[in-house]
Amino acid sequence: MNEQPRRRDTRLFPRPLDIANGRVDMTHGGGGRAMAQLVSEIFGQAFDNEFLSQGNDMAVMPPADGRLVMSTDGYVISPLFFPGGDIGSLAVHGTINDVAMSGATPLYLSASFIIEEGLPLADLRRIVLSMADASRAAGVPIVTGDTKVVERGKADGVFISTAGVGVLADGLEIGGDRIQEGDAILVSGSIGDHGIAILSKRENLDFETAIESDSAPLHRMIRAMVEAEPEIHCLRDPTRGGLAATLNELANQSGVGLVLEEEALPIKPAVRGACELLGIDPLGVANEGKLLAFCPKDKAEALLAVMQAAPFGSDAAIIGHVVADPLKLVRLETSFGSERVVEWLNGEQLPRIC
Amino acid sequence: MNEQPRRRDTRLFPRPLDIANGRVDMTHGGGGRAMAQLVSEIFGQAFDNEFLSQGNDMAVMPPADGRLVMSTDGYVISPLFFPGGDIGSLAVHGTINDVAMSGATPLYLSASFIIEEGLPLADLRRIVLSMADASRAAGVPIVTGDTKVVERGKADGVFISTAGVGVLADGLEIGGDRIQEGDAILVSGSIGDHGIAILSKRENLDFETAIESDSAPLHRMIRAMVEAEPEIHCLRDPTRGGLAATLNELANQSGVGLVLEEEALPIKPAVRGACELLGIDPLGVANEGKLLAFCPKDKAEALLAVMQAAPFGSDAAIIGHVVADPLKLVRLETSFGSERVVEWLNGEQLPRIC
Amino acid sequence: MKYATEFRDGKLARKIAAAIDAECTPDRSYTFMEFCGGHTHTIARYGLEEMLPKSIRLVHGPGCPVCVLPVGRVDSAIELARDHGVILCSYGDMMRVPGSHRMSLLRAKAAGADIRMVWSTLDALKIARENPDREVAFLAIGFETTTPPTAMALKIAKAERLTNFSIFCNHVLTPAAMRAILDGESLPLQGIIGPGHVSAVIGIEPYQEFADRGQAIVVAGFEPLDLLQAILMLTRQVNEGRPRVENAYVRALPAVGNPKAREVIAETLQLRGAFEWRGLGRLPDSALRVADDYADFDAELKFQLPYRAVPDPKSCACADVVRGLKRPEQCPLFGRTCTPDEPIGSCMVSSEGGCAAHWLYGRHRNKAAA
Amino acid sequence: MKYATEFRDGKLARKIAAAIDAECTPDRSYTFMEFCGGHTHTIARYGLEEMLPKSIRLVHGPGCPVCVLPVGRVDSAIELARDHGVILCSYGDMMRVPGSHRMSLLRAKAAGADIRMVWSTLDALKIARENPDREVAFLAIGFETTTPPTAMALKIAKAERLTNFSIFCNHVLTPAAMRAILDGESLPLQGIIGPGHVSAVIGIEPYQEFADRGQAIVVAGFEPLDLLQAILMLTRQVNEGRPRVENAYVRALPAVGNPKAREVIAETLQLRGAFEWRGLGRLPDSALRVADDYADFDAELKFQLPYRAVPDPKSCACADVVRGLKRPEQCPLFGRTCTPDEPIGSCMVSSEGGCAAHWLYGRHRNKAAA
Amino acid sequence: MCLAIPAEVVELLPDGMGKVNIDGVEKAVSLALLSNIVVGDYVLIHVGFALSRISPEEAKETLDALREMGELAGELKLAELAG
Amino acid sequence: MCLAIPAEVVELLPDGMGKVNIDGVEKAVSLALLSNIVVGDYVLIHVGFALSRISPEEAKETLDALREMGELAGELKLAELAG
Ligand code: SF4
Ligand code: SF4
Ligand SMILES: [Mg+2]
Ligand SMILES: [Mg+2]
Ligand SMILES: [Mg+2]
Ligand SMILES: [Mg+2]
Ligand SMILES: [Mg+2]
Ligand SMILES: [Mg+2]
Ligand SMILES: [Mg+2]
Ligand SMILES: [Mg+2]
Ligand SMILES: [Mg+2]
Ligand SMILES: [Mg+2]
Repeated sequence: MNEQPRRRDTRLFPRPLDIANGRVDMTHGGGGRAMAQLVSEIFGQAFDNEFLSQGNDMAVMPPADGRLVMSTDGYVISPLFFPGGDIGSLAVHGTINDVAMSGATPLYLSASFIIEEGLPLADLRRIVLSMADASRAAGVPIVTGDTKVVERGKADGVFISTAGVGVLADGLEIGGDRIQEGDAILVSGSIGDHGIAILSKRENLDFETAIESDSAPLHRMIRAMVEAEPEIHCLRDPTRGGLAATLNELANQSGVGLVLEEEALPIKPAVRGACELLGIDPLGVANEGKLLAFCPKDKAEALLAVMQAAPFGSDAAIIGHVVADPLKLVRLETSFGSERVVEWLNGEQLPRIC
Repeated sequence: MNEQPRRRDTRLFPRPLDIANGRVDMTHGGGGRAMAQLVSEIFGQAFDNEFLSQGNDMAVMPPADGRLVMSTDGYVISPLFFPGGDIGSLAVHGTINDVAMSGATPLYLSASFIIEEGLPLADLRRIVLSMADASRAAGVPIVTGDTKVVERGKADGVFISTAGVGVLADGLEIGGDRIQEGDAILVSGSIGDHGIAILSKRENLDFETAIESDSAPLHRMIRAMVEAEPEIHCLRDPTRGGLAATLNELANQSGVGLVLEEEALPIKPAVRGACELLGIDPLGVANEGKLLAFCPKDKAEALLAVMQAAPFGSDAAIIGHVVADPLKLVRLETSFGSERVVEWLNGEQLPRIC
Repeated sequence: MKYATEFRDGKLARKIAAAIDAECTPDRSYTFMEFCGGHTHTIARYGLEEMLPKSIRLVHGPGCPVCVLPVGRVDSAIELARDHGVILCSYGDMMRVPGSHRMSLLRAKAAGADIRMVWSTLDALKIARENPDREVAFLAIGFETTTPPTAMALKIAKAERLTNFSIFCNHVLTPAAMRAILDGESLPLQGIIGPGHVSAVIGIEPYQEFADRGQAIVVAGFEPLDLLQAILMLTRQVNEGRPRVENAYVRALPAVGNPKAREVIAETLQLRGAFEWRGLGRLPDSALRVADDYADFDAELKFQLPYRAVPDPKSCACADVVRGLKRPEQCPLFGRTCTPDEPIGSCMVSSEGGCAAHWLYGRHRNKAAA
Repeated sequence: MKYATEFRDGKLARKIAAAIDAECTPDRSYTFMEFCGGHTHTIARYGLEEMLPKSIRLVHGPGCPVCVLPVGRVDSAIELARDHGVILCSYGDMMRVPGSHRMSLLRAKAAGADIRMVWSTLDALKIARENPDREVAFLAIGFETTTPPTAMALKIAKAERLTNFSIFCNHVLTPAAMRAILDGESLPLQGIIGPGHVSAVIGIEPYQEFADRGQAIVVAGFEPLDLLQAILMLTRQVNEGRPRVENAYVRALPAVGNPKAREVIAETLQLRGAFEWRGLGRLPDSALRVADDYADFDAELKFQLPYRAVPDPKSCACADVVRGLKRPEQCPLFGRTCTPDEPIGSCMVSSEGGCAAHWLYGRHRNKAAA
Repeated sequence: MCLAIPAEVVELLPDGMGKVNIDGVEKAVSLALLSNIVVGDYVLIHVGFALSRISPEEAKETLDALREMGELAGELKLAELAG
Repeated sequence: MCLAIPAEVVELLPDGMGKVNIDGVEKAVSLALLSNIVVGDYVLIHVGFALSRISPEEAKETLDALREMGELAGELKLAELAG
């Protein structure tokens, strides 16, 4: 997609795209009329907004008041459609969340599509409509985009890279290096749902569960949080590598130790069950609609109440606290009464036999 | 790459990456320590700048004065390294150019990497260093990024999606829908170089030529142009699909006819020769360091002089003019003395036998 | 490009056109068929028709290999690629040609078939060598010019014992098509522009039979001056009332053609009993198949590809366009549902096809006129 | 999770630990080997050692299939995947195990080998069915527990005549390893915790020989209460001076094990003459290979994989760790160059390996102490 | 070694397979190594195969015994502390 | 049909191949269908094979003839206009 989000011009495009039976082929990426039609009839119609409609390779938006915030993520998920979402909504939520984790208000998204030849047009449209819905529901428009098509066997259906721009109000200083000894650690809801929903659909692994991906935009929760409590030290979404990777990263970034209480961790029984089946640790499983928050211990209860009242935050919990630790370890106080290190292993957890 | 552009912490990463012999494997995308090391030792060290060093999933930059401009492109080029550039420098130049084509000053870039398992670490580093050089030479830092790794056979070495943010001064209104009858058409240099340089390295097509990709950042030329002539109506870079696709797109967007003079088109003899060999039209071949400009005819000579004095503009030329045409055709007045339509075909031009 | 650019001199072309004009007898009309799609392309691209006097009329012939291949053969190629697990190697020209149900090689590839575009049969052989575990088939199309490279590939494959390589042979013969045109609906032809690159292989002698039937024949090269020269020579032949075979492409074309190339063809390929052409129907002795000695390399035998005749798409006038009976813009689909992006007929695919050439190079003239 | 969660009751565990304490005779020390890596994992994860009285000392045994596989066998697996064009199916556990030159299956995959992680031999069979043109080999590792699924795969492959499927068999036998430990450097062992899931196949009878040699043996499940129960029972046996084989895992473990599983093993696999173990050297009758009747499915024969002994990495103490002679933190590489991200020895790979378990669950205790 | 977990058999499938449930997660596994398994049984699952049947009675007996022992131990400890 | 272009042979390669040059672009093609090609010859290239040798003399003669004819025609035209 780049440039032409117009209604079908029957002189330019004599026949509509055959969405029911058609597939993306190499001409759809060639920069010619076939591509213009794909862009117009799939992307333009779905995303339709005043900025994209400028029809240029870039979008011009009004001046923004405040510090600029920018983030990007690539989405390469397989399967493309999964319980609770699809690659399209995920690509919108993920980048909105990354921008918002600074405390900023996300304003605009860009989307770069890399499509494998052969993708059914119907799948592409379903993904794009889902992105459009997600973007509209979040109030963050997709203002510019790009489409590339690569040959079969050189991608995996479709990859989407989104970038997001936001604006950050004065007075907010939120970051992974600002966590302090004595902070409380909060999580906005149950963990591991996204990763388990995805694994359940993986070939050669497929199991049945009612667990759905938690993919969700968290910027409204964050707005409520920073308004209620500007002294939040850090926000981060525990995506790839789950809590284990994210917390270790943060412990290193801020030079502190983190202590979690297993009893306090919201984990759904089926997520636990699937983890036992696969021999993996729920703390290492990805989330896509959760955030970790760090704030002074005495503000934690108030912040928790704000989170629980916000969209996607009803199961929020205080799950631990920050300590001084030259080793910068993340520890878990188990329900059993013991303590263990939460390691920061390769997040691509795989079924183990032992 | 997301978060941690630090020097190697020997406690975190006991051994440095084996760049000479190593390859990207699935653990480098898993969100764990292996990924953090890849990000730190390859991306962080190369891109090093104050914004990326914040080490968060997003970057916070100072407020920007003026309208915001945003653009994105995905880069999927094969081969990754080609005469005159590589996918890394291309990904920097391309998005800088798309932002600049609005008349804006590009400020920041984001970069999303999708890497195929097995990519030699040495290749990745070479690409990243080239991006870093390109970004530094252009004065547009890469402030945030992301890395994903997919299995062998699910990508093609590496794909890079960059997004760019810029700021647009008041008074400039440049766009594909603003071209007017009577405008002159200018191009900033010889056409088809990039596409021919790439084709010359394609498997089963390989031929030898001294032609190199023209990949280059054009924002400084554009700044000089808009300062000298704020009445420029449109700027666009004729990338995929070449002049043929870009001019047809613009003719449709502005509802005008465009007339080119073959004699005036700067095309290198070897580009012509390669096109004859392959049976393709140089007008349909991609460029990565050229722009088309449209301005009132009486300003054209002055603008041309500015372009010719600017970096990458020495071969700039006036190549045609804009006419009223309800059919919105692009026509070429041939050197032979005839006139033909320049079609807007699928840009993926391929060798023909007839 | 030496030996090409000099023959694209527009000023000189106008002078030759004037000479042709001077040559034309008033009140007489000269109808010539440019047999070859390459000539169609040159005429359209350089706007030669507009340069010529009104009394000279050029009609397109069937010399576009993509255009004359019937739908059934396209279907077989798609079947070969899709249902037999082969790597199908094809010249780029065939990729968009529509078969039945708007399927094409391009779309079959998108749907999972392993189709590779090649520039030469040598590249197809290379793919076969590099994929010893896969069957590799080459989709051979074209007139006599394109046949020697196919024949060479067969020779090489046999010499190297490349057991995973085969040819789906669709090579057709120029004289057979010319004969069919002259035997068919009476077009008031006075002369034929012969395809220079075909004669580079077969020489000019095979056209004597048409001269004997009263047609002026001039074999021409592919630059605009070549064509104008040929038209001038044809005009003179007509004026003189002495139809014969002449060579207007002497720089590249010895009268005997290329005997070495004909030898390779004779060794590896042989005449088919009959072959269906789009527009011309089944013509006897009009095409080649893989020779019996090379039967192991014949994809039609190896993969048992039966030929099934399939009617042209509804309303498609390709059959008339390739015979010169209709001009592209007389087809009801032209520019409406049939465009080079989404071709319905084969004449809209290759830029040698009458319809594509007219779309690309002549459309603005019609529209301006309309 | 029913039948698991109940046995993770920390309060009850402390009470059992108190009961063990009460059972211990003052001034006497009790050294028990937890043979099984699964037990090592549970002990480390739940911090059981800290809960137990000082007089009880637990030492790791060799019961981690990944840890005892010698480098030469890892090299053969890599060779199979890389040099023979096969699809190598492996449990996830093996992916990071270092072979020679710091190569691993994970890195071989990155370098182009086709390696697929599977959860079950049934998945490997499925891959073989879906890829009839490719050779599919399954890298079988594990003790007796993991053997029946391999044996079943052989039976199914033979019944389905899956000629493209084979097994690279590295199954090893628990009693042989125990015998080697007791025959080796004298560890002052008073008792052994037997692996419950092995006995689910072989029953508890095979351990009688060790009781006869004076070792207390209690076969245990894998939850913390299971282990504490076993330790309590061992302590009592020692106190009573009456070593015998007891079953502390009666809910899942009939004393006879699983005769049906043993039948399938007996049909499809047979004893090797000798097999090299990391740390224990070549042990007679200590491992299984594919039975002669199933020789067509034996990857070692099919791909001629000769076994080459390769020394452990320099300074690596794995050989001592698997025999209980060294604790992980006594290895000079532990936590320096050898970590779970970049393991040098095999004990750092699986979370059952003594080193990985200590890294994951016990490290903070050392460091805090240091 | 040999990660194995208890799961409830919820459905018998053709070819010696059965569907088992672990806290809401269902997965098809092979029951071919066991005899006479019925829906409702708990089995121990290892790499896709059920290896043994779990006895609810034995499980209960073990737990009861452990709890009893725990209480005794608790008393013992208290006694020690007091002493 | 049959796109073919003139190219200069710049190097003879093994196996009947030759390197040709088109305005600075070099490509290996088969010369196996021709005899006695030497470096400096121009040949007509079609799908990777040289099909015929171009005669510089004939090319020059043709062009000369065309130019002559063109001048005559020019004069003719002028005569017509004048007449
Ligand atoms: S316009 Fe299309 S359908 Fe009609 S004759 Fe031409 S190619 Fe055939
Ligand atoms: S630390 Fe590493 S090398 Fe040392 S014994 Fe453990 S696994 Fe082996
Ligand atoms: Mg990001
Ligand atoms: Mg993110
Ligand atoms: Mg773009
Ligand atoms: Mg794929
Ligand atoms: Mg994030
Ligand atoms: Mg763009
Ligand atoms: Mg662009
Ligand atoms: Mg990221
Ligand atoms: Mg690839
Ligand atoms: Mg652009």
